[in-house]
Amino acid sequence: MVLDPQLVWNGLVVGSIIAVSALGLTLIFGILNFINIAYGDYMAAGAYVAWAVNAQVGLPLGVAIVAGILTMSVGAVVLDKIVFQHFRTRSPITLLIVSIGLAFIIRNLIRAIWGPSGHFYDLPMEANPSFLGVRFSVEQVAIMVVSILLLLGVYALLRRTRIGIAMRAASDDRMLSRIRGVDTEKLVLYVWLIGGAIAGLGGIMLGLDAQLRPNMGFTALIPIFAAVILGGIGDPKGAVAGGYTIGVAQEVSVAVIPSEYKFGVGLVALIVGLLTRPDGLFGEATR
Amino acid sequence: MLLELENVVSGYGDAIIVHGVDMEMSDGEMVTIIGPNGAGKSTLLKTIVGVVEPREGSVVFEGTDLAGKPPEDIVKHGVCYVRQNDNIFPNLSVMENLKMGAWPAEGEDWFDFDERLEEVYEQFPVLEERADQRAGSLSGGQQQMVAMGTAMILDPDLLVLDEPSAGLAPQLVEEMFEKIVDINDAGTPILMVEQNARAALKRSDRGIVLDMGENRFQGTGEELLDSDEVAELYLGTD
Amino acid sequence: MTLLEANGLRKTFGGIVAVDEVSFEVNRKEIVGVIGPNGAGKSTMFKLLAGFHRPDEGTVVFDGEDVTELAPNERTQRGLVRTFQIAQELTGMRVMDNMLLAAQNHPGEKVLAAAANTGSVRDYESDARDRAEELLKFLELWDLREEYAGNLSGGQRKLLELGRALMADPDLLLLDEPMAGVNPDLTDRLLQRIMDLRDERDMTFLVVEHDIEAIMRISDTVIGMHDGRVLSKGTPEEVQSDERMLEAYLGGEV
Amino acid sequence: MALVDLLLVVGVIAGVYSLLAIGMNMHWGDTGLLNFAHAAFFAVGAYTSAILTTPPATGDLATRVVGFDFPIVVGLLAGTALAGLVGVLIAVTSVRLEGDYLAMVTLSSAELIRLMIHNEAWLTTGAQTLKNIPRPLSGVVPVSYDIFYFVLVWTIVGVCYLLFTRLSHSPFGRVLHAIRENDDVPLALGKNITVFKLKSFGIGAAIAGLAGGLWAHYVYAISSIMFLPSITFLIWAAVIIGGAGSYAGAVVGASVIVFLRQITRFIPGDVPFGDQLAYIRLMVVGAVLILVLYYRPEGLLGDAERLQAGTSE
Amino acid sequence: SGGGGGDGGDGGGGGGDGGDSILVGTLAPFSQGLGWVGGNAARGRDVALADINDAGVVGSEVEINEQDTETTPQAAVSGFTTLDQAGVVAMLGPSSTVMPNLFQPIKDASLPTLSVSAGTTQMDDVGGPDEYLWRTVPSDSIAGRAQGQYALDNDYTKMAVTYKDDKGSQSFSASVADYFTSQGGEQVADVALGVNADSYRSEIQEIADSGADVISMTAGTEVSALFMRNYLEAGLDIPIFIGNDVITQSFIERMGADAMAEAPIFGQAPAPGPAYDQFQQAHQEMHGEAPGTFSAAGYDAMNLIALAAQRAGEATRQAITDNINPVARPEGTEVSTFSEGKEELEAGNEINYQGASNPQNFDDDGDPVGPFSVLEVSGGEWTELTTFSAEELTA
Ligand SMILES: Nc1ncnc2c1ncn2[C@@H]1O[C@H](COP(=O)(O)OP(=O)(O)OP(=O)(O)O)[C@@H](O)[C@H]1O
Ligand SMILES: Nc1ncnc2c1ncn2[C@@H]1O[C@H](COP(=O)(O)OP(=O)(O)OP(=O)(O)O)[C@@H](O)[C@H]1O
Ligand SMILES: [Mg+2]
Ligand SMILES: [Mg+2]
Repeated sequence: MVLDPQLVWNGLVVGSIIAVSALGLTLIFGILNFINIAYGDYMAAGAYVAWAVNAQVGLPLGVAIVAGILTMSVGAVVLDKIVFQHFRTRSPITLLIVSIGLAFIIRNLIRAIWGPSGHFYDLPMEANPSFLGVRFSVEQVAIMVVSILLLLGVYALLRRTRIGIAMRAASDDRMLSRIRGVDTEKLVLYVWLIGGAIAGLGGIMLGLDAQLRPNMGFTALIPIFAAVILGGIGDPKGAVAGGYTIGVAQEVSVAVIPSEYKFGVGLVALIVGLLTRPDGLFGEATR
Repeated sequence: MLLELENVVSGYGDAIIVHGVDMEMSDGEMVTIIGPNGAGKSTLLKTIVGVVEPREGSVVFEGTDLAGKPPEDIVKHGVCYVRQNDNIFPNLSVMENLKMGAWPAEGEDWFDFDERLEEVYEQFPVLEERADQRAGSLSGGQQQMVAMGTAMILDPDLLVLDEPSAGLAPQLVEEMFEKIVDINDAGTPILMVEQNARAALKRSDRGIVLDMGENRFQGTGEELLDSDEVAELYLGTD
Repeated sequence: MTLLEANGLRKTFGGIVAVDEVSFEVNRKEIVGVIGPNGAGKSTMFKLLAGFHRPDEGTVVFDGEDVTELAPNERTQRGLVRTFQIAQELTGMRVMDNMLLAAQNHPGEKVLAAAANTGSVRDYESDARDRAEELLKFLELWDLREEYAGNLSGGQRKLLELGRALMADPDLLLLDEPMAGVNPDLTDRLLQRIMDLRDERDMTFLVVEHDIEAIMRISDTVIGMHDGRVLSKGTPEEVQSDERMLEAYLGGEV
Repeated sequence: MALVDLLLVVGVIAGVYSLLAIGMNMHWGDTGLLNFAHAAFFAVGAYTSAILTTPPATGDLATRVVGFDFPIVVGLLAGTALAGLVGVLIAVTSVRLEGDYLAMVTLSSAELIRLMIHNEAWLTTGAQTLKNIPRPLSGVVPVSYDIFYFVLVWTIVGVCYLLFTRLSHSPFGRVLHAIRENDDVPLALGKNITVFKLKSFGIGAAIAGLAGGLWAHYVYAISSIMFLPSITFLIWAAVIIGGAGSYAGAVVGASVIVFLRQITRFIPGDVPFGDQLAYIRLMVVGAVLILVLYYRPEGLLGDAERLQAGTSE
Repeated sequence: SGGGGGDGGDGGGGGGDGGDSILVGTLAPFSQGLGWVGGNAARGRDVALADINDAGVVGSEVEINEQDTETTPQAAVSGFTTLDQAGVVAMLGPSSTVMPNLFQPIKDASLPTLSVSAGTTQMDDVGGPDEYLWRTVPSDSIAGRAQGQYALDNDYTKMAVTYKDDKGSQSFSASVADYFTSQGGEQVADVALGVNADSYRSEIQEIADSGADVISMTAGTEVSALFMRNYLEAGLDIPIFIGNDVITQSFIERMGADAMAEAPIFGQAPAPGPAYDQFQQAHQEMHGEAPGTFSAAGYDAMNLIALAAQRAGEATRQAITDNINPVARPEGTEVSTFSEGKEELEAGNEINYQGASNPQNFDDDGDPVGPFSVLEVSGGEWTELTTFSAEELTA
């Protein structure tokens, strides 16, 4: 079978969004060591704030995007102070359950404020240009470029900077890193700032390419987690590679299997990947 | 007085482990704490470095009361600590572990990481060989060396060691004690807990025997070694 | 006579050769000490013997049977039991339960028997408790029997680790640095106990230990390792006076 | 209908969720396995029993060609067994994975199973509802049917509670606990940890399957959207709120969650923001969950001491 | 658009507190998958309620107890039981998703129920007074014919059918396809749309590759919006039919009126009932927005319940059940609001309620049959192209 280039392109776009979101998640996951179910709802919140600024207040999309990202960056820190901080010494599974509670609250708050039905950003609705037989939109190109830049930036942050090393150290053993003099609370703050911003960005990308729904982030979670796990927890380059793998696999599969099993493809990719490469695509999982 | 503990009481949850310990250390001294398993030695050290918060009493270091301060602050006062178990970051490379040791000082102009690194490598050449290996995959003794190296890299004002010789080959035990003595001679005061009691006491200025969370005996290293009572109760047959 | 046989064991990690061409035999009722510098490959060899690593080359023969392909638990069931160098306590289980866990062939570990709580389960359990009590008293952990293992001090954990292994009633016990961090007084009594177990219960021991005095005192045979290889093997006196060993390990002084 | 009838219906739901939580507690509380496939086991039990006890579907959109009309007992037993088997199958591939990885694989497997149920219409009626599921002894019981079913479900909960508590305190449970704490240790002590994990997974999944069967035969009709991952999350919340490791806690946790959701149904519509009532209800549920965990770290009936062991430094 | 239920204090209400008031339940999805349905229906209901409470039903006020099904059967069962326990005399609301779980409980509780959104063909042979069950929206099996017929009339022969991968949409698509192929058309693709997907581009590609000359797409508002966005992006010139869920003003606004007008997009929806214009105006006044999908059905259901009670002279479950068909079916004076109906009834006349969504002439299974329209967007509004009468569709 010849790969349809359009399907591959579609997959790359979906993959980019998964990859960016997975990057933020793997960062938070890496240091805080728990599965943050509310992450998807952070994404949604970022997307909705940007939408409100764009469509309701009427500011240009660029401004709206920045506003959405900043809000979630700060928002993630605030939520940490209000909620997660009080559970710092608890087991990861308790934190997971707490995040389920938080996810419930955020998602329904979004519904209460912006209603249950979906929205689009204020973009013209028209046929996309095509290049060599592949249709693409400007937003899609931007999404791909940003996702690659972000990967490089985060990778450099973790491997090259001392903050990055400290983040990984703290995820290994929080008390020991305090003994070494690391103010882990400050570290956690940075991680939320960065992770929250990336979540917001991921949500906005999703909204740009698809649509805003109150549960848009929650339903994106499974492929995002799959990407994180497939890439190896705590390995940013793995998360990105995992994101692309799952995105492309999902979209390309439509040509060969019934589309209702599209979601299943990513999951199967994950399961197979895990069973054959338990330390992630690059074998650099921190756990 | 460099370090002054007064009536320190601490423990975990409902259990009080250290029942009012008084202790003093002057600058430049090397002090060894010995005692049976479960006596509260590690707990006392943890209390000094802020890992466990004292319930009562004061821990005055260079004139500042450290009681109640978190460990990340205490290390900035120059107190470096090597704990008994789990004393490395297993998923970081050896080099990254060493970098973590230098955390509070990195970027300070008085601190030269490369120079300190040289000194650590000199003492533990295997660390240089294995600089990029995941620390968790090192042998038990190698891990202990990483931990020591990490604590030494800061050139601390007080080095607190919980059983530094545990798991080291005899040759290295000797070298380790020699190194500790060297560090001490170069002016760094050392407070350590050791089960290798004779070797440690032999080299220490003073020794303290801790039992059931209280200090039972204090004295110079020789005094303790010579005491029949201490020998019988804590040192075993020779 | 021969209980354990290592034939040409080799194990590498990436480029690091941790164990190389290691062959030796351990006789029944023998205490074999293993010494060697840090990183010599002692623990790795232990893991090969206990089945926690698969060798790249070589075989392990226990009690006449080639056990190289067997999983750790299968070796334990045959009487080959190990301890961990870094104590692996079961944090959230009480000291007593840590001990009882080690009982072998417990009928109550079958779901149906456990659900029915049959008489044989109860009998077996109470016998196990009696044995655990005796061991805990000896190790001075009896008062802590209802304590969670995570709350023990470093040395107490090592003792529990040892107690658990003894509880499994092994034919051959592999001890990885059992004395590290145990106070000298207790160390003496542990050593005595090991010798008693050999004499009275016909147990065999393979002990890695850096406490050279202890090793020399209890071992019938000593194996000296260096760089993954067996450098020297013989009576304690022979190994102690082996030039290469002196240089590599003992640092000239003892 | 009197309040007591409402309580009976809610009680039946609480009983079914309690069974789910009991199964989950064996996985997590006893064995430390992060199972996120519970909704799938629930679904397998429900669908198996439903397919076995109904005739093939007829009428429009009736794509289901499989159906047996067997007695309900057969359905329940088969559902229990098949759910256990599916549990073991999922576990075979993945129990050697650790923590979060296991969580993801099980969550993914559960979604795959749900996708299959949703799309293999010949077997399950697919996206359409599988309806007309019979109720056991319907029309025969002398008391109100809800009383009968309430007693039936809670008797089963009671039996399972006793059985699982006994298992947990038995030598079998001891090995599971050891696996939970550090699986190298039981391995070194001669336990075949893979087999123990499979047993734990299978037994817990089987109970979830039984819960599925009981649920299917109570609600007349089932469809794939009843088995979303949110059920799994809810059961996790129940186990954690009740106190991991405690079977009484699992039952209490499940009941608390079910009743909490029910109570929020009584929030009158004319409160401020009544327009947003549906959302506020769910927000309240989320907030209560967080608060319970904050004020009772070990859960309502969990063992605080165990939770603290070795962590106070 | 806003969220849920009642306005001005007339919505909601605790259980069974009024000796004087008549308690009517609303059990609908207010959250999760079909969360948008409940709000729309409740707003329509409240328009009827204002008129009903002005006039009074058998001398009392109607109060509403609203319960959320969360679009899942689990929650629907406890919501239903909550309403039953609260003592409601009738209930409106539930969607296809949860209906089969409620058939028996409704019968057991003898609680007359009018679904306002369940088009599923699984309900075709259930309903009527013996089962205490009606619906105020027509069955998909009838609706599907309108679409199929229009396509055939315009000489389309190869149809790609695509639908949201859930029960309701699948049911609708199946009836379109069945009719289309039974009349000689060919179905060239059958593409399910995953419910929470973030792109349907690959599915559209698949449809384009199938050689279809017409597409029938049925999905709720969310999936439809994204699908249509991807359809517009792709610049296909294959005409497309979209379902009645999205034949609303807000959908046009969301997609952009120009884009909707330029592309070959056809809508298909029940032709508005005789009272639609009047309802629409009242809705606009009360809520400041145009009615959404199922709002008119909610309005009709509320009116029918109140009229049935009025005709019976008492507001009990059985009395309402026995009087729904008499007030809804032909014979009698045609009325389109509660107050009109009450007047006629008090004058001793029989009535025939003519609804806003539909004439509401129930068949023996409690299903309404009515005309369907095919529409397209022009001038920023849905404009009727043709209408098939009830007779044509049931022939
Ligand atoms: N999993 C692993 N991955 C990579 N290298 C390893 C691994 N395990 C052991 N090694 C290396 O193999 C060598 C032998 O290690 P081993 O643990 O057997 O030493 P040892 O003799 O027990 O030392 P010690 O007395 O310090 O415990 C060491 O250099 C160690 O770094
Ligand atoms: N985290 C903890 N929680 C509760 N109790 C603890 C904890 N850590 C230690 N203990 C208890 O405190 C007592 C003293 O422990 P500590 O670690 O200070 O002993 P130690 O003197 O260092 O012994 P060792 O030489 O064996 O390391 C022990 O009885 C131990 O059981
Ligand atoms: Mg200690
Ligand atoms: Mg070793």
